[in-house]
Amino acid sequence: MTIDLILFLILALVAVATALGMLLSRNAVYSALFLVLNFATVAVFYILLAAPFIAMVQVTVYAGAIMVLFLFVIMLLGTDVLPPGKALPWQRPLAGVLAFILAAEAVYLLVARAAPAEEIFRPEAFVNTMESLRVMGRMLFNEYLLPFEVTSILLLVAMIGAIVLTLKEKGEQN
Amino acid sequence: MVPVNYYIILSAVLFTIGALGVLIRRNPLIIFMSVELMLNAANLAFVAFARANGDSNVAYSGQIFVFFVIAVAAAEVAVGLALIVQIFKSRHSINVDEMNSLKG
Amino acid sequence: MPQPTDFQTILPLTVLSVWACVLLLVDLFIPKTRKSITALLSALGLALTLGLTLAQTGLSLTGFNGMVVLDGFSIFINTILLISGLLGVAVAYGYVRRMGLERGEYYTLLLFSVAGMMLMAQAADLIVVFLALELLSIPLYVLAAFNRTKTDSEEAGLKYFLLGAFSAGFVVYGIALVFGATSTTSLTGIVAALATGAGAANLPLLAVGAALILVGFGFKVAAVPFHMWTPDVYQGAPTAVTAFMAAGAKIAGFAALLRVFATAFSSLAVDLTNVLWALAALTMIVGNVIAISQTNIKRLLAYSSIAHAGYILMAFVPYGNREVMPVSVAAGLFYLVSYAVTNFGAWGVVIALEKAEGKGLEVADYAGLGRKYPALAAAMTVFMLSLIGLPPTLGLVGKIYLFRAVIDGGFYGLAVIGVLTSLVSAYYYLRVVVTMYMRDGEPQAGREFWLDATTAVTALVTVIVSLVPQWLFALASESVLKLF
Amino acid sequence: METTGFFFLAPWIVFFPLIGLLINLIFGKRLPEQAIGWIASLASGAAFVVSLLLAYSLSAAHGEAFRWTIGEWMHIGDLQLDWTFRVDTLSTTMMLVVSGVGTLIHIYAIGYMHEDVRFKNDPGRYQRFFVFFNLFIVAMMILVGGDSYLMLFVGWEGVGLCSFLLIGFWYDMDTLARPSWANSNAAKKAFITNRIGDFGFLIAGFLMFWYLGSFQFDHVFEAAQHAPPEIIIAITLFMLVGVTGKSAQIPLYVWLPDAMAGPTPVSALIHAATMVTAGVYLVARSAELYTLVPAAQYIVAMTGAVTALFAATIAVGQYDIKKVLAYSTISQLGFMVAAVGMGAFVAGMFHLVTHAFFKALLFLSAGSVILGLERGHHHLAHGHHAERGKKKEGGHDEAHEEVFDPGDMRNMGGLRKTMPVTFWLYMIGTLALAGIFPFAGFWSKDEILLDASLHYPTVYILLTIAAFFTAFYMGRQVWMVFFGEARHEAAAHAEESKPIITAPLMVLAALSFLGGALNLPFEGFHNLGHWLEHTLHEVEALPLDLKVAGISTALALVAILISWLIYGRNPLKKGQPDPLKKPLGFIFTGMENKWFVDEGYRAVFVDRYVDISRFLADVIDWRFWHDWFHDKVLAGTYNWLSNIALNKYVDQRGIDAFANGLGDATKNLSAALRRVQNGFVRSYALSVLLGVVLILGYLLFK
Amino acid sequence: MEFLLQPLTLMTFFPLLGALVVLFLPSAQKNLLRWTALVVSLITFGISLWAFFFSGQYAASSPDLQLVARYDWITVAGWNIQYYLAADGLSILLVLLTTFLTPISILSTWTAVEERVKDFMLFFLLLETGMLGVFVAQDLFLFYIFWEFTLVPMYFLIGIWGGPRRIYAAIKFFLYTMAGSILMLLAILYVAIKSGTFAVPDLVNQLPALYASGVIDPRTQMILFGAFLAAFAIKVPMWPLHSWLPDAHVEAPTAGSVILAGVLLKMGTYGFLRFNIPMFPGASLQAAPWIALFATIGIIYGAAVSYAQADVKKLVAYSSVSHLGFVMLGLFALNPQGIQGAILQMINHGLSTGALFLLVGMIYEQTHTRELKVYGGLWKITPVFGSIMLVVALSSMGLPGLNGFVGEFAILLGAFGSDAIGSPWYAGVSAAGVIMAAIYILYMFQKMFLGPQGEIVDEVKKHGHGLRDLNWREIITIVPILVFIFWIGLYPKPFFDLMAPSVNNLVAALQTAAMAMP
Repeated sequence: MTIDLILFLILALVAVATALGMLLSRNAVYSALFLVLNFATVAVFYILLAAPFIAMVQVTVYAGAIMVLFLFVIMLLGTDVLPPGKALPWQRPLAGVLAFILAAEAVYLLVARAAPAEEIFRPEAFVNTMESLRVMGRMLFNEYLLPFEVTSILLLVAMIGAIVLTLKEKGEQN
Repeated sequence: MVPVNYYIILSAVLFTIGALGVLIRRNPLIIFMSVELMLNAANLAFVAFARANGDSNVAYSGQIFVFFVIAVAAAEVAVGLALIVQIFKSRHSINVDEMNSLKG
Repeated sequence: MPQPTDFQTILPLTVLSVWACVLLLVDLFIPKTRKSITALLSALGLALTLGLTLAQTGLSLTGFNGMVVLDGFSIFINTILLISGLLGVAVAYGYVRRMGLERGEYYTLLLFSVAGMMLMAQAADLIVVFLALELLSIPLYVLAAFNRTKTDSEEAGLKYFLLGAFSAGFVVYGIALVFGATSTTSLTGIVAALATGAGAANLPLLAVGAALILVGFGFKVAAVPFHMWTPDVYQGAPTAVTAFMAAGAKIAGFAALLRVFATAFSSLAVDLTNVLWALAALTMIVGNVIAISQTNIKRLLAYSSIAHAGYILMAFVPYGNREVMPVSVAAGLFYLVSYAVTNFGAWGVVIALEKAEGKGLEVADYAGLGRKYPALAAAMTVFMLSLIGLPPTLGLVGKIYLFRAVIDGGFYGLAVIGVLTSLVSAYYYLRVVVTMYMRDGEPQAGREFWLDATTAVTALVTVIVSLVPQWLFALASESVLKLF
Repeated sequence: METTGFFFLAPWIVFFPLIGLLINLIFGKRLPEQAIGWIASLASGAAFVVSLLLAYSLSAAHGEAFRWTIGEWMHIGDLQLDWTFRVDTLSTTMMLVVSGVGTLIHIYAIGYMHEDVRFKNDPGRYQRFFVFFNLFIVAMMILVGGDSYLMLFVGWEGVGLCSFLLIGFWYDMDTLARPSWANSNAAKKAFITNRIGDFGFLIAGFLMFWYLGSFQFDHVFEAAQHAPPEIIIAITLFMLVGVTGKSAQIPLYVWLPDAMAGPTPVSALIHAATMVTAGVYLVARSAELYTLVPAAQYIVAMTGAVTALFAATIAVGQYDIKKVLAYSTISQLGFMVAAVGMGAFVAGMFHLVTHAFFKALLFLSAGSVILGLERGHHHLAHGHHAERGKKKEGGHDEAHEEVFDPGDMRNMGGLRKTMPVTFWLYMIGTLALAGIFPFAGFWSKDEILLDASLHYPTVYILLTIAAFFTAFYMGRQVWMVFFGEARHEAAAHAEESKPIITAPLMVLAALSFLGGALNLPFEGFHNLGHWLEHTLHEVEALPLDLKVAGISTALALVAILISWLIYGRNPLKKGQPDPLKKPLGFIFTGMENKWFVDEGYRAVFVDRYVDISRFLADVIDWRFWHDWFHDKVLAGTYNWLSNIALNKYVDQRGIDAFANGLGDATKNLSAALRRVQNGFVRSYALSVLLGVVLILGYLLFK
Repeated sequence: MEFLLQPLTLMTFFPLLGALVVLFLPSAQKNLLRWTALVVSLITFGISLWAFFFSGQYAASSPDLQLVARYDWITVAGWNIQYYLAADGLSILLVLLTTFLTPISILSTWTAVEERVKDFMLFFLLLETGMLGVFVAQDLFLFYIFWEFTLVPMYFLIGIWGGPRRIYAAIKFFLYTMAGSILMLLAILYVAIKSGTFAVPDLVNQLPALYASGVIDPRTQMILFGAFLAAFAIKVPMWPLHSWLPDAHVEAPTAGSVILAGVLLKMGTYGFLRFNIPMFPGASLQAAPWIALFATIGIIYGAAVSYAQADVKKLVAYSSVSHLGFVMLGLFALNPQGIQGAILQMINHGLSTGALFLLVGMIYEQTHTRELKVYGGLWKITPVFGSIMLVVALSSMGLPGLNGFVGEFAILLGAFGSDAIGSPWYAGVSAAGVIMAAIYILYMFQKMFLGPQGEIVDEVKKHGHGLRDLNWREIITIVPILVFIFWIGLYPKPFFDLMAPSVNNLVAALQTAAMAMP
């Protein structure tokens, strides 16, 4: 029972708890906030896993930009709480069962069937140094140039889409 | 030294919760958040796997993948939220259970 | 640094994307009443790209550190995709105006979507596959919801979007597992890893990852049980979009499925074959069976497209078997083409009969078509026959190729399911014909040149190529052989 | 073979009538009645001439059988069938009888039909009658002239067809000219009953081909010599089935009495003189087969004998003048069959010939009687008018007058005075039939009895009793018809027939009187015997046996005496029941009602067949197989996969069939299946997840 | 060009050409359309006669496939599909029957079909091409295409011009036939894969080797046989798969019924003759008793059921079940008498039943009812009609001297002594079917033409002038059939000569197969 392990367990606990909170809280705003917390915890994991850059992106883009956007929309639409619906009574239990089975399968897979390298040894080389950022930057524009460009197009398309969907045209009322 | 498996299992659990959220919530925003949670879980798994492997290139490629996933997520969010807003504008409700005029 | 060959690999793709971006800007200066210019320009772009693609015939390159490849297969697929794109523009041309959706972005998004599909066909790395998947999906989400005045359209958009994102989640997780098992995401890398046995310990991981990726593709090609979005989206989306979606998304999905599984996961065949078997069987059965009860032509065609996904899946079932594989996949591609052509034709007729207020979409509205618009009815009959798989149509040839492949692979049970379900399918396709010829009614068809042209051309192709199918099959099989 | 003689004419026995038939068929509409009749008669007469020439050339060739092929028929593998005519003593005998008697009856019919069509008020059918009549001659000639069993079968069925057509000649009425299905039913009955016989014939043919390797007579007989006897027995017995059908033997005789629905010439030619004797001819023709298997012979003989007696008893109880003759015919055919069964082929053929003479005579005279009454009735009708109009409706108007049956002996009486010629002719026929010395019937019947007495005592006894009955019912008939006084005005006003009708009768009468000369039982007088010997070998020519002859003659006389005591001494009064009714009681009722055999058959076979086919058609094929299984189960399955809306694409009746197919359970299933696609995005996601879980489950725990 | 001039190609596709012409004629010009169709079909008939008798390219004495038109069609990835037309003794008569009946049927529609004449003629000519293709195609793939192709026009003929329940009948006809043929497709593919060719003659030569070498074990052979059987048995239709027949026949327009009974059903029996028996001799020999059993049941059952029908067309339809039972019995007697009889009986049934449907249609045109009970006594009013009907009816009940007898006799004779069937009982029982045939045929004839005048006569009188006898067009339509009825009945030699060589070949092959069997 090492420090890391304890730390991991605590964080894991927090992550799961926040996730569940997101899942269960009736109010959308709370859900969003729980999710922010969850992302934050995950960011910590990234750091533990020696991925500072990702952790940073996680916090800024995810927890920051995206979730804020969510909150905006929630507030804007004022749909934080939906009236209780009675449709699909069997949906919840069924979903629960399926989810449980899925989790069980995953655990079984990972524990019993396929065990990746046991320990994470500690490579001194690139722990949270600027080096790693530089390397990744270089990689992004060499090996991963194409995906990068594609992503840019993707974002462009998304943007167009958003505009197309929301922009009110002249003479169009709804 | 925390075994990678733990991370993967955690991610699996998070993933499942996300999936569950998609299944049981009626608010498209929350459903959407759950999807984000799923992606997030996937990312965690990625980084963990990347870390598990000594080769730094591999490690980096994993992380870069995560980077792309986040970008894509952002793109999806843009479209998704626009869609939801638009729908709210036209029918003043976003309850997905009320969107079943197409069926059968 | 990237080499010129890298760009040569994705030349058509690049051109198309760039063209799309430029078109986006140009469109701003085209007056609202003259959007047909945008349509023509986009068609021009597609045509140009098509030209480039054909010009690449025979090339075999990889670019961007093996992220993308250019080979016979991708060229074959891209050609179909581009043609579908062109047809998509053609059927939309008059439709969007009639429905009052005429906006430049429509075509731009369509171009981007095509670009995504082409990328999917060329992708040689799971990252690219994933990005391509999104690139082709996001425009489709938007297009599905393009008719903002209609709540159905929005509903379709949202459903498509939510479920798409949901399935994308599985894909990503699947990729993650694959990465975990083999420490790489490039298809060749995976093969290598398996060969060296480095990741051999994690075959289960790999299998599960592959399965999750399969889910993603299954969703795109509308395979049971990942199909349920299809009818709703097809019905709700603007018909022109549906027509394009039904063909393009399927082609791209199958292309990726084929490339990924045939190259990277062929060693998993023992496990996945059965999964595919079950998927194919389920898809054929469910699709055809539920289709019987449909009275709305769009839903009917939606289920029929599900069913046909099942037939095409049959061709992939023996993908592990190196002897049968080339032929069977070639059969699959052939069927894909025949389906795409027929599909466009059928949707073309549907578009012709659809009226602004969404009327004319019930099968019953087709009564009397045989008398009033003999040509249109004849065309529709041809398409229905082709979908059933009767002479003299592509559908028959395609089915025969398929069943032969399946029998060749020794999957007699599947073959029997296939023939029986296509017997079931005859029932609901015939109902359309019955209504057209044997019931009296006063249908109203909107006629515009490009639409009629599409219908006519597809009908002719359906019949004529069925008489001389050899060259097409030859192309398909060559393109497949290039894969290995 | 040497082509001297007229053998090359053989096919013309068929072609001449055929030509006549074609002429009448094509130009009949434009020809006058007389012409039609005479063309037909000439055609048949020409056939008779040819037969004579053939017989002549045959005797010149010392009875050497001659075969003349005119064309190939069926050549498949070992099956080699040709259209070949066979001219031998047996066949020529038949040809002569057929064409000879046939021609006479043709001539008779010229007059008879002329009146008949007018009484039935449809002159248009005159032509049709002679077309059919010629057609019959054609078929009959093929039957007797064929060189193989199969060609014989062609004629065999052909005559069956003609009998169908001619029995149903007045297809739209019954014997009393009232609109009804009766006649056509009778025709149908005849054809179908015959077909049952033909079925036996066919089976016999199959056996013959596969075990004796051919249908050609000589080959068959040759092969039969060294074939397993049980096969021969089977063949001969199946043939017997055919015989019972065609020659009206038990159990298939029932059609013949009904056949009297046809015009009298038809009854005379087809149902007395020629067609019904085809069975006898068949057995005689197959002599070489039968002689191989005594067991079969015995069965044949018994069949004939029993039939002879049985039919005779029925004849006693009949009132219709033609019905009596019909049963007498059956009885006489029984004699012949018994004869050929016993192997007394000559006797059989001999009786066949004489019977042809006197039975034709009797029928035709009966016809003349009937016409006489019709004429009488006709006169009355002019007395009280509107008769024509009634006839237009087919003489059907009880309100005006009870329907008059010109064939009912109870309406007759005293015709001796009004129709003298007919009376005398009838007497000759009667005596011949009763077997009174020296009429033809005496000799032929006597020869049969003689053979029977020597070989088959049972048969002998049966036949003798039958002979007794024969004399009795003929006596009864004569007394009832010609003696006493008229029991109906029509009889009182009856008129004698014209010469065209009576002339042929006289010829027949002469033949009936002298016919015996053909084969007298004295040394050197067995002409027919020697003639036939060329074809049917080992013929035993028996001398006259006074004991047998005496007994039979005595019995006949006694019978006639009894009949006089009952019917002659104090004739029947109008409306008085038959005097035998009281003393015999239920027995006579049985005789009257043909021992209820028809009713029995109807109850046991006919109705059952109808029921079965109805059941198969309605219940099994339609309700169960078509409606239930196909429409409900198969189509219904489609439906629980789909929903009711679908049915508007299936026509109305389809809807019912389909909708009924949906039981509640299936309805629920359908509903459930539709509920899956419920439009809720969350449940769609659920199905996706379900798929994932299942696939993973398979991959992990397979 | 030379490709198009081959006799069979020309014959098969000439109607298609005609269809194209019809397509571009104005639909208002009804008579023009009728004449065009008639002339086209007559020319097709002419071509077929020329091809077989006057072109000098067809030697009836040879058992081989002749008039061969053979080109590679689809040869890729181990496929070897050919455009392969040819004819031999097994098919020539059926081809001629088709080309012979088509003009007659078209002639029969002259006044019967008044609406959408254009479509009608179009479909009819297409149908002819399909049927001819089925009979001359020697490549399984090509055959299958023609086979399925015939479905479509017939489906329209029933569905558009049929009776009140036409759509139901059309769909039923379509689905049932397709259900069978689709299984056959699998078998075709299997066989083609195992032997690498689709060409029937090659298959017939190669398959025995495969059987011998065990590549295809007896069980598989039986399954393949069964798959083909499924397709053909439904088409024939063999009892108990006949349920679609009464519906199709009753609802179809006259011309449709004629072609359906005359030709389409023969496609099934021909299939047995051309594919099942030569390709799977072992299985055929094994299955013979069973098929004989079902054929016998069909004969008796069909005869019994048709006797209980109140609807003339239905009666005739069920009689087809009985007649085709005879054909099946003959085919699987697997000896010369049986098979030749069966082939001839196919023709006979085509002529007799075709004629029956024609005649029923002619009277239906006037009375608009098929209920037997309203008829009666018609012979008096329509003598010519009655007499012709009589002849046809007699030929259909197998009266010696008419065509029906020759076929049925040969069949029964063959079946009686067939080693393959192995028992005379089947033939014996079937012979009883001859009696039952007499029963229902005479019943029909009596109810329509004999007996007192039926109410329909006055019924017709009420609306305009009463019943008329056949007019010249109708007589011309029917007389050619009568000619053949007598010809075949009295002098069938020419017909037997046409088929004999090929049949003997087939039988010889079967004997060798029988030797090979354990």
